Amino acid sequence: MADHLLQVDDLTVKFGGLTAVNRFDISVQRGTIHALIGPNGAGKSTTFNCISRFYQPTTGRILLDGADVTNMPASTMARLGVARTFQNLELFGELTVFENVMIGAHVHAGGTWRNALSARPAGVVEHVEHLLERTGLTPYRNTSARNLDFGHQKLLELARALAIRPRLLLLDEPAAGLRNREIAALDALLTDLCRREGITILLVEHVMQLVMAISDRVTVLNFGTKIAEGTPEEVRNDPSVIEAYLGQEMAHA
Amino acid sequence: MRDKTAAVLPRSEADLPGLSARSSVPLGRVALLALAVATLALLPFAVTGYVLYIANLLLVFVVLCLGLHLVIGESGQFALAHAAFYGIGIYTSGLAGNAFGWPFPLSMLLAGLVAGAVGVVIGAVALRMRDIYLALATFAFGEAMQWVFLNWDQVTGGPNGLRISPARLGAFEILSDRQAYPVVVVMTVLMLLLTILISRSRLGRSFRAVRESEVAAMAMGIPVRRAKITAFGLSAFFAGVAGSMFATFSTYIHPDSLGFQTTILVLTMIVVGGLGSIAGAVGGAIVFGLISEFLRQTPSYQEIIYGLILIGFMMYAPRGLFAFIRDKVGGGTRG
Amino acid sequence: MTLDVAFLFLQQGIASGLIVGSVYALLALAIVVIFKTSEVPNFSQGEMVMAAGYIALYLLVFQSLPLWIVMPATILAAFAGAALFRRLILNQVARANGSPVNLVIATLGLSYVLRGFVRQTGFGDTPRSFPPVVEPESILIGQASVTTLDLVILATAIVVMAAFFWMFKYTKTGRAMRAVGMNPKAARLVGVDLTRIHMIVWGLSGGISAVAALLISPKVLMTADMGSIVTLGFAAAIVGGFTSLPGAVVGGFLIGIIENLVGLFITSRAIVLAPFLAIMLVLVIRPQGLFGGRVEIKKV
Amino acid sequence: MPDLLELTGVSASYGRIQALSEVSLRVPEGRVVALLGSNGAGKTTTLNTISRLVPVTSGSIRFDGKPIESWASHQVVEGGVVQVPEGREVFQDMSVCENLEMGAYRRKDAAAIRADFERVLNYFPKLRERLQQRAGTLSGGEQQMLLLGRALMARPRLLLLDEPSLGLSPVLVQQIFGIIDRLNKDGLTILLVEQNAAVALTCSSYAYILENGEMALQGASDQLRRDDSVRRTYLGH
Amino acid sequence: MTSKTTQVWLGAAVLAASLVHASSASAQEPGLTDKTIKIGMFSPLSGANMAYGFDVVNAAKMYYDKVNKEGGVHGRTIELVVEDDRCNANDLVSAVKKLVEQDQVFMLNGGSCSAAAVAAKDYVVRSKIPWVMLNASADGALYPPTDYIFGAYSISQYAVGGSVVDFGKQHLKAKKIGYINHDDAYGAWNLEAAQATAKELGVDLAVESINPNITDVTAPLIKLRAANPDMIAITTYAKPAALIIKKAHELGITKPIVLAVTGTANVSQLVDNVGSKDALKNFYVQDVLADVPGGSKIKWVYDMYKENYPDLASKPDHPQAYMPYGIAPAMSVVKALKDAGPNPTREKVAEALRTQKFDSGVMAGPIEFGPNDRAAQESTIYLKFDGNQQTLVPGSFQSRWKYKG
Repeated sequence: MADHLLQVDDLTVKFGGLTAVNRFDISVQRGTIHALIGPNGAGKSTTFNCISRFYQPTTGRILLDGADVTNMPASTMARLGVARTFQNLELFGELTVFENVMIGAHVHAGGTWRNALSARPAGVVEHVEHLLERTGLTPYRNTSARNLDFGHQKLLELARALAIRPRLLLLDEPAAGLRNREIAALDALLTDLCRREGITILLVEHVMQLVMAISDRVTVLNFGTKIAEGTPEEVRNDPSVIEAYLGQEMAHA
Repeated sequence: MRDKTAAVLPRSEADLPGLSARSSVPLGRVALLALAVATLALLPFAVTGYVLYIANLLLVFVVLCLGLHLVIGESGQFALAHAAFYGIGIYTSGLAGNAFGWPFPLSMLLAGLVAGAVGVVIGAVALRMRDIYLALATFAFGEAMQWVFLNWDQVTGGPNGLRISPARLGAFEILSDRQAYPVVVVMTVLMLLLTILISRSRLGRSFRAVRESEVAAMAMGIPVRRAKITAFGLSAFFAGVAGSMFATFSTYIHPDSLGFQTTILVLTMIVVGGLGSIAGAVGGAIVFGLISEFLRQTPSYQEIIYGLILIGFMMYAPRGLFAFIRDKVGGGTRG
Repeated sequence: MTLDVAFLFLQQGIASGLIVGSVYALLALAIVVIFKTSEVPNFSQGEMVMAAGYIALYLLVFQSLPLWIVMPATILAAFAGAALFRRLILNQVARANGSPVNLVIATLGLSYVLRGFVRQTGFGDTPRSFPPVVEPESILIGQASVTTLDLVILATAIVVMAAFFWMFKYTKTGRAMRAVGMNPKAARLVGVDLTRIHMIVWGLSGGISAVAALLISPKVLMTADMGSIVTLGFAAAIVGGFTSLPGAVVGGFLIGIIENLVGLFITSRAIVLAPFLAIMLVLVIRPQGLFGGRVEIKKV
Repeated sequence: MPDLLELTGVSASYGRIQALSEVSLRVPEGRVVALLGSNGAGKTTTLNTISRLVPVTSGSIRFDGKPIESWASHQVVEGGVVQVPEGREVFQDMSVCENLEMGAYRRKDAAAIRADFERVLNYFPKLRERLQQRAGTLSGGEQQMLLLGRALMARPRLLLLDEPSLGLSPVLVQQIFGIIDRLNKDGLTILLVEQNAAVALTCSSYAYILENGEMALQGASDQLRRDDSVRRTYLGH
Repeated sequence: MTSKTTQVWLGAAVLAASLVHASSASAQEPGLTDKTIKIGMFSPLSGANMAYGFDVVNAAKMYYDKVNKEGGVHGRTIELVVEDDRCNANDLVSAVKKLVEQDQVFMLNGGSCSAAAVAAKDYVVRSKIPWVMLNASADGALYPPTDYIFGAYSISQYAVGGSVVDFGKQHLKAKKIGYINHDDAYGAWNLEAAQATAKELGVDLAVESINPNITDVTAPLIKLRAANPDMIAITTYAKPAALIIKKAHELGITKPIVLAVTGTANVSQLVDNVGSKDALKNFYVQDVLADVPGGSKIKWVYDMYKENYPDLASKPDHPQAYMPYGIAPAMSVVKALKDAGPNPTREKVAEALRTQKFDSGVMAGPIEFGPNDRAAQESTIYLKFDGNQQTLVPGSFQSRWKYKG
């Protein structure tokens, strides 16, 4: 139990009459990279948004390190060490790259007025600079986020999430729209974050090249239901998975 | 509103004079700042009390604009009750002086705090709404407050207006615009510094984060609702202080000048100056205030000219005066 | 207050409220139709009413044209003026920077220009009115006293609203307007010319403003500042939900009745306050207004 | 066979972000051409440049030999290029019937419209049952059918289909693609954007694969179906 | 860097300028030369309230012109500096300050908006500048009396409200009066006097206060009808007044209606706006001019206007209704300057004003100030008006309100 940083029990989400997620379970082990995959519209993002507390599940329970967070407001999750990125990029567009990451570091500036009013709280700036360095964004430090190219915007979201110093990093399609070269870099970065810094990562992803390369464990959703779970190798060869992705015909090609 | 206001806002930090994160501060900017300081310092020696009255009024509007900038420019909340908080500030400090003979620094603080407190309460209710509904709710509150000013005779003097006794500090009494000017300037500079401080701080960043993307702000651990209410309250605090500044050199207040027109005037100033930048708020107040005063000399056409200026700005300089000048003069040197 | 008096007040309040309310409803309709299709609260709506009123006054009183020419001419002029403003001015503003606040300030600019212009003509000082369509004769409905003119106003407003709803529901252009309001992208994909629709919407809003002007000027008298009456239209629109056309109509009648009841049962001083209290109350209790649409969850 | 649609070196951008660079593709008359790629690759943007919702920064778009890159969106529809957008872009608060009528917005031939109305209802009998229902209350599959029907009401020569299988169950996907097949057989040219590679490659004759706004791969569909790189794109093999 | 030298240069210039400035100011009375005397005027010349001031200023101007043509005052021609005060407190104060400090006028003759004019009170008193108002009643600036501020040349609002009640009691024998006023400063002042007068005369008042922008007057009138008064007094502006008279007729109220001077701006337009002469069967208007507008006693004013402003006179609505009100204040200024002698000072002029008394021939009563009284004109006359004819009601009627300082 204790080695599961995140545990989701019996999660069901209904929008109106539509059941987007149906009695879904997942356990994410501490210090691993866990991927949640599935075809478009399978309910991955809905699940993801429940875990990051942006949607309220209809029923079910979400445990973080054993503590029930099912009813926590989304803004508290950051303080509990849960960081997330967004599928369709939610950057602070008009703000500079530096400011974007600084906002990520907010939870660490403490709650005092002095800290609130201080432009450069001690220690935080160094950490931010470090993250910029690490994601290769230092040259764009003073550029507005919306003026970055897509790949850099993705990296910026990641850097911003890392500024929270998360225990659990929730990534919503981090590789979508990236070039191969960029995906390789992301691969290295995520592996490094998990293996060297022990950050647990749960990612929703379509780019299988990345999923298969870095995940310790993969859970497959289709039509709101879990259809498979296992190592990348197991999942890749699971007929129901192949069918879900390529369709019946190609599965047998 | 489908188009987010955010999309019109210029880069904020780099726009503050002298605040650019780059180490080399442009010389032109230093010169401009020096010129501004020199003008403010030397003005009383050069001009008549009339000009100082205008200067005082403009500076009050600068502080009003800074306040509205905090809530609209920084945190992207369309609040339209600024005149009401301004009025609360004027009446509070006026009454503190009239009835209790408080020294003016104290009544200024009180004015800001009372306005800020009302702002927090109203904000807590109004900020459940967004966009047009927030704008309309605050508009309605502003109108209701003007009615209160007009009908709460015992406190505000109602339609007779309120005579404000001279601001005092010990034996010293402010009896002219010349005497009030240093106080007004110091307060303006203080409020400007406070704005810059807020804007550069964690607090300001959280405002802008909320403005740019509420969901991302939430994901970053920013309590969005509290941030909005704080911005709203601060904005009201600024308006209250602006009101108390007005009370140092003005001897009279009437509810007529505390209506929606005033709110719209302040909004126009920050939009014309350039929404989202402190320089825009300050510049908009001064430029637009001066335009308004100059227009007084051309009575018959002034409404038409005023309207045409607004339309012209929105058609050809939509990002405000400063962005316009920068584009025309700078020739797109920014990357 | 005795029960008799209270009952009389109630009847009169509702009767008078329905009559002025019908005009507020028209104004609210003019505001909402623009807001629905372009999300701009038109701050020059009041001045559009005012300008239309003065066009009618000029034609009727100073050019001595007959009413049957003046009415369509006024409505047409208002239609054309509003449509042109949208096409020539707002299009450029939207192109330069489509932010709503910029559009709003441009409409504010128009309101100053129109007011200044009317004052410039010299007509704007004395409150004026032009001859009413029918001689006002008093009639009692129950114990409530109304006039024939009141009934004509109410009837005309209802007919105009019905025509408007019919157009919105059953004509091709009306349907295109609704489509633009619901989903501008989908509307473009089926071939709706947004520029043209926006022009027509503004034109219609101008036309309704003209009708409102023709109806109310015998009742509230014209000055260059009569545009402030549109505040009540705004209040009606907000109470109704700001994006709902039926809401605007119901809101208009409600505001009219509330105004009168507050005046009768509380104090005349609070008449002007009543609409704002109604706005605040509605927004606090039901932020999207009585008929406003669902608040959508932002997709992340 | 002549090309009904031809894109040559089309680039487009959102603000400063380049969304498409130098995209070229051809859709021969009477064929179904598929445009594939992962999320964010620029497929929808490509359709939107053709529908003139997104401005083209360089390159040319020719429809039936005529350059259309400077047309307005309503002119493109009138010209016969109609897009079926991704997602649920129906007119939510209109009835199904009104939605269909909106499809014929640019047409004036009342009799032909009525005939097409019948034709569409024959394609989608489900819609006939729900003619007076509010479109927003339809299920996902029904909305997708409504979108198709609405587009058909414009009497298109070229249909731009954006992810018609999105979020639909396999049965529904099959149904939709069955209809697409029928439409094509009835002579309609289709440019199909899909993530579901298998179905897309089954029903198309030729396919393009976009990656990061650039054309990465193209070829006859049955060839691509056997291509390992396609498999890799979708399964990471 | 050049900006530094620029600053030094600027600083020096500024200092020099201020010195020159200071020396010229202390030489003699400001605004006064051997040949000229400078007077500052201000009034709303634009915007919503220009009807209250634009032509009033023009009237005063033409009177000053006439004086100048006749040789001026003690050989000095009167020079005018005119500012727009937009009828708004902040702008009015900035106009006054500009006139006094920038233009260095000798004295002030301005103000058409009462609430706004009060804003300049303290400044004028502190600066010890004689200020003769135009048509502002501005009782808030007149009470408590000061040494420098003189106003209510058309009439004091206190007199307006009080005299209406007096008229109701004396002439119409009313025991209960329905009284409609505004919820603004005007309304507050006239109501105070009306209540004082009613109390003294033993009359009941049923009061309805309305906003000047009211669009539907049904509610207040229904309430008044329910109170069953013997007459209705209206002290509102022209627009609400017309609405009320019309609505009263529609509601079948046949009791006498008395309209105070605030609403009588344009009686022929009033008839148009009310729409039916039947509504005016039992209708009286209060007036403060010596004659009906355009009547023989004040015809010269209208003739003079046509002669001086032919372009304006050809526009609709001109001269504006309040135009003649500009004459009496100008007369008062000229008379005070004459009385102050060939070497006038501000103090001497203020002195002269404090005891001034003359008959303008334009206003209903004499212009008269006293030891505790800075309101020039307190007389009203009443005319019965049937829509065509105005018939003078004999006698004059007074407010019983007295300032208790």
